[in-house]
Amino acid sequence: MKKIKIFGNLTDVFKTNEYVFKEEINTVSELKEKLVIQFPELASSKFLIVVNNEYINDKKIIESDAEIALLPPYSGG
Amino acid sequence: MKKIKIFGNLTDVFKTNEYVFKEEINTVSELKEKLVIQFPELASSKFLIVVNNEYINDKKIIESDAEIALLPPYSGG
Amino acid sequence: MKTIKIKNPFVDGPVSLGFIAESIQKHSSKTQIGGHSIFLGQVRNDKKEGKEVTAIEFTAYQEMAIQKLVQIREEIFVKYNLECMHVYHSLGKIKKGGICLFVFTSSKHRKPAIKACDEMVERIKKEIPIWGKEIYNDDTHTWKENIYE
Amino acid sequence: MKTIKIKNPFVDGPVSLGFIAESIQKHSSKTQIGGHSIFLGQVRNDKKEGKEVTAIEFTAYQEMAIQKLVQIREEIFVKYNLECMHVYHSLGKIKKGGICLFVFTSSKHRKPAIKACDEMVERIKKEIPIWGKEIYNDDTHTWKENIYE
Repeated sequence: MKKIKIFGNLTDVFKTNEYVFKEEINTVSELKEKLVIQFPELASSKFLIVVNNEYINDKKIIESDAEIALLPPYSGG
Repeated sequence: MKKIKIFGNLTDVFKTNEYVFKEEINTVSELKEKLVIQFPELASSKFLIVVNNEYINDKKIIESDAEIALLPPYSGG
Repeated sequence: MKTIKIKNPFVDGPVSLGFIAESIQKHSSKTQIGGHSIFLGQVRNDKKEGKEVTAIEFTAYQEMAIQKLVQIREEIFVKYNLECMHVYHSLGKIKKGGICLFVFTSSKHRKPAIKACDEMVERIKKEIPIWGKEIYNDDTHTWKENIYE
Repeated sequence: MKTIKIKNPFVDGPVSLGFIAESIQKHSSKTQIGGHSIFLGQVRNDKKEGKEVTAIEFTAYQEMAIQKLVQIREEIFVKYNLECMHVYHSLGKIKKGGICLFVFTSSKHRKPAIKACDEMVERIKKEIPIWGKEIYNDDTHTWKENIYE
């Protein structure tokens, strides 16, 4: 089980700003695949997945206690 | 007789900010020549002569009621 | 090397005028400064399809945002040899006309302060995880998109 | 075309903080504005040969200065399609740490405000007949020279 922080327009898709993801995943690319199955709208959404505040390689293993966040394009200022 | 407005570092040369010029002159170039005779330091000073707030041609006649000013490089701000 | 204060750059609600005035005031004793550059972002009542923006609600991925802001601020501080730099961004709902971003740079001469302020504003918009939800007068919303020329 | 107010840009003594704050305040009702850019020139205590600047005394060829300022302001206002633009410059003796120049530009989007403010400051320094007399702590003086990079 992983908690994923959701921001910006993606909160309209997930209807929450912290989504609990129950499936087993190891990498960012696996996470992406499974999220798109649950939320088909994500296929056409622009966003980055960051792990512990960093952009990481799609193939890198996500540690079990890592903080995951989905970040659509920024619009501060 | 003409009153000439003096600004910036030239006020240290003329010791005034309004210099009364008594000689007869017709053009800016004549004015320059005669001022340099009275104040030799002007030969090495950078300044513009403006007439009625405008830079005018050295050869143009200065009207009798015109406002004349000597402007060294600006240093506002 | 100058010390760079790590303060919380987030402000709940609009950046107040009193706060801006106080920030300027504090610099009058720093007599090595010759120029200050300030940018203020103000919530604009954009009009779209017959409705208009009445407020923007800002959220941030705060931990990441602060980490990035500190890093960018250090880069710009050193690049332009600044004397001072302050950055504040609003969170929560800011009504139209409210100030949501305050960037304040100071240096010996004018040019570094002006360039640093401009660059900081650009980098905040591009690199800091903050999002603006534009709320319309009919209670619908769209998500703000930043434009880069 | 927007009207350009022809106000006296000269202020006796330093530009006060209250005045700056009030100027910003007045713009919160102009909700078509998205960005403000402000430049503040501050009297710096330059050090030369063991003495230091304690004040700058500004004089201007006022009639010509106002005429030029109005003309430059109009050019920049139109060039950047500004919403607002205010310019104030001090006359008389301004002590170190005092604000002697206040340029304030506002536009729908950030970039025009920032560019217009920068350009106005440059043009004021280059094209407006104002002179600064730097007064030292030993009562001697030199005449300020503007530097352009």
